[in-house]
Amino acid sequence: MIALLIRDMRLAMRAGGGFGLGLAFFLLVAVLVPLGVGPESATLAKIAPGILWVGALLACLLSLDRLFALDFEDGSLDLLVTAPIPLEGVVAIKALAHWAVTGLPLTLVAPVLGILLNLPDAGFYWLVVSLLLGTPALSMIGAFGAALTVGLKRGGLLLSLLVLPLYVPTLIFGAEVVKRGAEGMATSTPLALLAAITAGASALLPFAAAAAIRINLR
Amino acid sequence: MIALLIRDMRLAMRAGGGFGLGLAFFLLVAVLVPLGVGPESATLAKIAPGILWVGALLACLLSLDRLFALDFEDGSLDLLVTAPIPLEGVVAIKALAHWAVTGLPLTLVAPVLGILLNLPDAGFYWLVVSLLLGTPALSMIGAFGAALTVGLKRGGLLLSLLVLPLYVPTLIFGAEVVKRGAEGMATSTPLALLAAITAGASALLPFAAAAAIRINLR
Amino acid sequence: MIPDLGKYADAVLGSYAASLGLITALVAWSLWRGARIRRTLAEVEARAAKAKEAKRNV
Amino acid sequence: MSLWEYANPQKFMQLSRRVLPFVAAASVLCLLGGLAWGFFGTPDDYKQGSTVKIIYLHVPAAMMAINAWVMMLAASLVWLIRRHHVSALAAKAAAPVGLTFTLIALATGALWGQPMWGTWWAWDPRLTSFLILALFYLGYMALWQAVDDPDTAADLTGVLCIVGSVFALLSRYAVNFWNQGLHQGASLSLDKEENVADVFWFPLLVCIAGFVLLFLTLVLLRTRTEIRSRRLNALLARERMG
Amino acid sequence: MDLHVTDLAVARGGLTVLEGVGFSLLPGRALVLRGPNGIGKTTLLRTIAGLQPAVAGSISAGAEAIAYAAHADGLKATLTVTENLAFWAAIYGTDQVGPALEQMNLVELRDRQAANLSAGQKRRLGLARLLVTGRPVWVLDEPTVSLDLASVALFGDVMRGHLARGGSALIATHIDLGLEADVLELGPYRAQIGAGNGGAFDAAFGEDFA
Amino acid sequence: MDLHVTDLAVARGGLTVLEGVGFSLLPGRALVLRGPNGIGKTTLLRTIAGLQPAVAGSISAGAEAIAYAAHADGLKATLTVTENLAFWAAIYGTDQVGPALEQMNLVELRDRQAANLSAGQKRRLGLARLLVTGRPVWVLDEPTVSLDLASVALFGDVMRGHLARGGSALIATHIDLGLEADVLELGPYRAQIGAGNGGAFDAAFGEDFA
Ligand code: HEM
Ligand SMILES: Nc1ncnc2c1ncn2[C@@H]1O[C@H](COP(=O)(O)OP(=O)(O)OP(=O)(O)O)[C@@H](O)[C@H]1O
Ligand SMILES: Nc1ncnc2c1ncn2[C@@H]1O[C@H](COP(=O)(O)OP(=O)(O)OP(=O)(O)O)[C@@H](O)[C@H]1O
Ligand SMILES: [Mg+2]
Ligand SMILES: [Mg+2]
Repeated sequence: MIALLIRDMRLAMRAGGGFGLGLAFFLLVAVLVPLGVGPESATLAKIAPGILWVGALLACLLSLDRLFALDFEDGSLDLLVTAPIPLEGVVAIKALAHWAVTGLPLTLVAPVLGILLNLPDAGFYWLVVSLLLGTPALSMIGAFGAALTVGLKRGGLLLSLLVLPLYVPTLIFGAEVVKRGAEGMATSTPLALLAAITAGASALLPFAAAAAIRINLR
Repeated sequence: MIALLIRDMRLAMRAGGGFGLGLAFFLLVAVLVPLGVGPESATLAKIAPGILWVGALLACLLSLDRLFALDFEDGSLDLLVTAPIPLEGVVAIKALAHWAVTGLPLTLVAPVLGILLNLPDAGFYWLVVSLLLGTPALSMIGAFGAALTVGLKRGGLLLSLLVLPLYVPTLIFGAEVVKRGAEGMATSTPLALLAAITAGASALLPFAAAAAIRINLR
Repeated sequence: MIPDLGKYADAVLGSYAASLGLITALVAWSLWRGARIRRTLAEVEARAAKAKEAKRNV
Repeated sequence: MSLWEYANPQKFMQLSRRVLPFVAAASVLCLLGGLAWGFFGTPDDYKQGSTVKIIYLHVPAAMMAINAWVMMLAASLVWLIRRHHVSALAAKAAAPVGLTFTLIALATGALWGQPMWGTWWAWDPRLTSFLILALFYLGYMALWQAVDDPDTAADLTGVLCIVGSVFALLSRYAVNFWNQGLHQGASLSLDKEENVADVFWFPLLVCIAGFVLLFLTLVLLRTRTEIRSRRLNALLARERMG
Repeated sequence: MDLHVTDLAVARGGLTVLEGVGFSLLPGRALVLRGPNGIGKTTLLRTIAGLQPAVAGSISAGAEAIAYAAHADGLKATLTVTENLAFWAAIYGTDQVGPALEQMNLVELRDRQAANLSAGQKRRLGLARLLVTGRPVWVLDEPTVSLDLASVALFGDVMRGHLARGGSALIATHIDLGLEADVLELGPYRAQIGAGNGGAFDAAFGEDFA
Repeated sequence: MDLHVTDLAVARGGLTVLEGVGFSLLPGRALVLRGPNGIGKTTLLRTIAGLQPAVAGSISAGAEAIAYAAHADGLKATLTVTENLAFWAAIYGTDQVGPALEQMNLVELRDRQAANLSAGQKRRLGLARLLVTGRPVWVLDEPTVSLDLASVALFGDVMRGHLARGGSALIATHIDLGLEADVLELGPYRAQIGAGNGGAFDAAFGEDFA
């Protein structure tokens, strides 16, 4: 299992592995939105939590279609399914690797983009905390979506359509944490709900995703 | 040439062609942003022009990787290059077909999403006009990006990185038109610039894109 | 005939028009698709029966 | 004879052929009757004026939009557990109907909101969760479309329906939380007891019955089509092989 | 580890392609499956490997005894030969990368990225994976595609070693591997088109109900 | 339309693979290229078709005279047989879909989506495309892959018809097509690794400048 984690992370780091592209996309969204919305800092400060969360979510989403598709295309997925490790474990590990090369870096650079978007000082801490708690759920839910669409030709956009509605609760609670944090209000309720979503998704979705992969392979 | 246009549009409409997915993505962005930013209609009205333009741009972007990649994979691109029509024409036609199945529908549904985002009444007309003028540039610039990345495995995210910076001027002028229009100000300057970008991109980029394809194929 | 709807006539009539339009479209589409599938199935069914017949006679 | 017998496509075709005309007739009767009664036969509300007539479309459509999803969830579970083809196909058949009802609820709501709240759209929790419901319908239908093999498609959409239901509930809760106290006060939450008097209530009941029957009619009709389409595709595949 | 297949029917794309397939594979034996393109060899092997459910019949060996090698090799282009192999060794909990490299003549290429291998070398690496699984029953789908003669001979030696150690192998192939093996012609098991072909599907949708 | 190739050198991935290739192809003649895998047949044909520049040497016929058929068929899975063919006919400004369908025995399949064709049928459709181009010089890369014997014979007839009409053909293949054709062995033209191999690249970076 650890071998799988190492392999997936190594593949992401190697040339063409796509590490960094998610980050770059996040950065681009954070730059484009002020360009579209206009430079008033009060407006930007107000929408910063939401935009940063939406950006993180889209960046996460766009790297998802590689999650199982590459393994499917070169035949590794067949071999992994017949290997002596449970497919649920494979899914969970792959989601974890995805998080480690996407969600975690996003969390770490988010404060920089917070500066770009005039996020109030009090919000930075909560931005990092909420992303740290929430992005694992994004990876796990995304893994489920990727499992549903594995094997479909160019499933990328369909994947977005399936996954984005599932992201709604995570997004709402995540952005809410930052918004409240930035305004100095209590954040414990949304934070707890965010944690609950992550925990629930990590506990249950691997089973659904593994089932979807088995269905898709047969 | 017309045969190519018809073929591309027909392919987009057939099952799995991806028509409609761009629209769905646009809709999703328009829904997600308020969920992240919060429901206050004054804030939403302020950011609506920018968000709608960014959403249209992302929806356009995400359907780009199919533009040449599918033809490359099944070998049609080789055959098109050796066919008795100029490759510049092929690129322009394919960009046109992309616009017809992506940019045009986006323009048509944009007013509905304008309602969702509380766009001021005066802005609707300008939203449609600016998108109508600007989305052809998005398709054309995108075709150039797609030509640069054709043949790369899963070039999708890289394509985004290459193309998004090129989209910046279009985005700025496009959103500016809507913003000014919504506030009842004069829109002629950004509108003229937007038209100039579209005209320039359509006139020059086919050559650059055709060159990129030739380089990628050899 | 139509009751006086006052200043809200647009909203009320618009609602009825939109809803009935959507319902009509859905019903028409369902019927059309149903008829088309039914027709093609009959065709293919006939073809399959003929093929079976031919095989039996050989 | 067990109820599951009707999950056999042939039994289902026979039964539905007999039932369908009656259901269809009843739904037309109830819908036209209820809507005519509501439109022509009820007074204006003292507060909302004639817009109250929209209720006869809005409320039944909103109710059935949710119920259609619940029915799809049930049918998906039946398919995944008992592998009855009819239930998978019924779920597939119901999705566009549910989506249409959702769109009707949204459209009538928007048209109602313009005179009542002065805006077509507000990010009220109820409205927002309906928008999200529409997205779920879209994704579900897109997945059916995208997968070639019908059994695979049924399995995948079944899994999506179950997971989606959980997340739809979560979203509903999240949306409530998100907009709490920030926007829209009492004007939104029109209480039935408070606002809907008997004059409005009886025609509304007839309309609700009409929408339920319409849903049944359409689902039966479309399921029949789906069953035929399954057989059609099987025959074509066989032709290709032989 | 014995593999007994009884009265097996397998389906692809909703249509049964083979039915009534039965054979036994004992330790130390190899069985070659033969049949024209499209008869269902791949489908049969995938079913035996546990990747898809059987329409009817039974397979005695558990999927845990089987090492499956498909048309595709499952190699990662950006990993080196050793990294690719070590990954699968770790997954299967064995530690035989060195011997596997030697037996498939890959020692010189050990630090080469898989992307820079020729098609035949890639295939050799794919077959070396079998050696690190440590599993007794090999289920192979056209293992010698794109191998040249020398490599086919090499693979023959590896296979004989595996059989001598009490392993067994089920191989779908169009060419002669130079192995002493039983042959199963799949022609007679081709499923009849028509009645009963669709299994449970036909029971439900078979009759006319237009 | 004559095709004269003189002293041609072609490169793939920055390395010259063939050099000094020369031949003439006259109307009514077919020339078969032979050589082991990886020697550079595909590269040579792509260069002649105008898809990539030559490292050295000249090709007399303009790319406008050439109809090229690659390993891949360039078919769209969701279009029908007729739609696929009509598209290429429109691109080449000809109108010969009907005869092409007949000659490649595709009439029965005309309304079938390309996705539902077997591999051999797909290949037949790919070859029918040549007939609608109306071009004299056919440049074909392994045209008979996955065709069965009957279809190979059919293709042979089509090819003879093309030659009889004054067309010519340059064919890379491993099998015998049953055509009366000249054969060019590519072995002797394999590029020497070392001095001068990189062409312009070597001229610039070739010397030691450590
Ligand atoms: C796009 C906008 C709207 C949407 C999506 C929407 C959605 C809903 C939903 C989901 C229900 C619950 C149905 C049920 O299950 O009982 C409902 C009920 C209702 N809505 Fe709307 N609504 C919208 C706009 C409006 C507006 C503008 C009004 C009037 C001012 C309104 C008045 C009502 C009333 C009176 C009920 C019945 C209350 C009840 O039975 O609990 N709605 N709507
Ligand atoms: N998705 C599908 N839908 C319908 N039929 C399919 C599908 N995929 C494959 N088939 C058919 O199933 C049959 C069995 O395919 P399979 O791959 O098992 O053949 P095979 O014996 O392995 O052939 P080969 O020797 O070419 O590898 C073929 O006739 C093929 O046309
Ligand atoms: N991207 C690349 N970089 C470096 N070398 C390459 C690249 N692609 C191909 N080659 C090499 O170029 C040579 C010529 O390839 P080409 O495809 O022309 O061979 P071929 O004669 O057509 O072979 P086949 O008979 O298998 O079709 C091969 O030795 C191959 O290894
Ligand atoms: Mg096979
Ligand atoms: Mg070649």
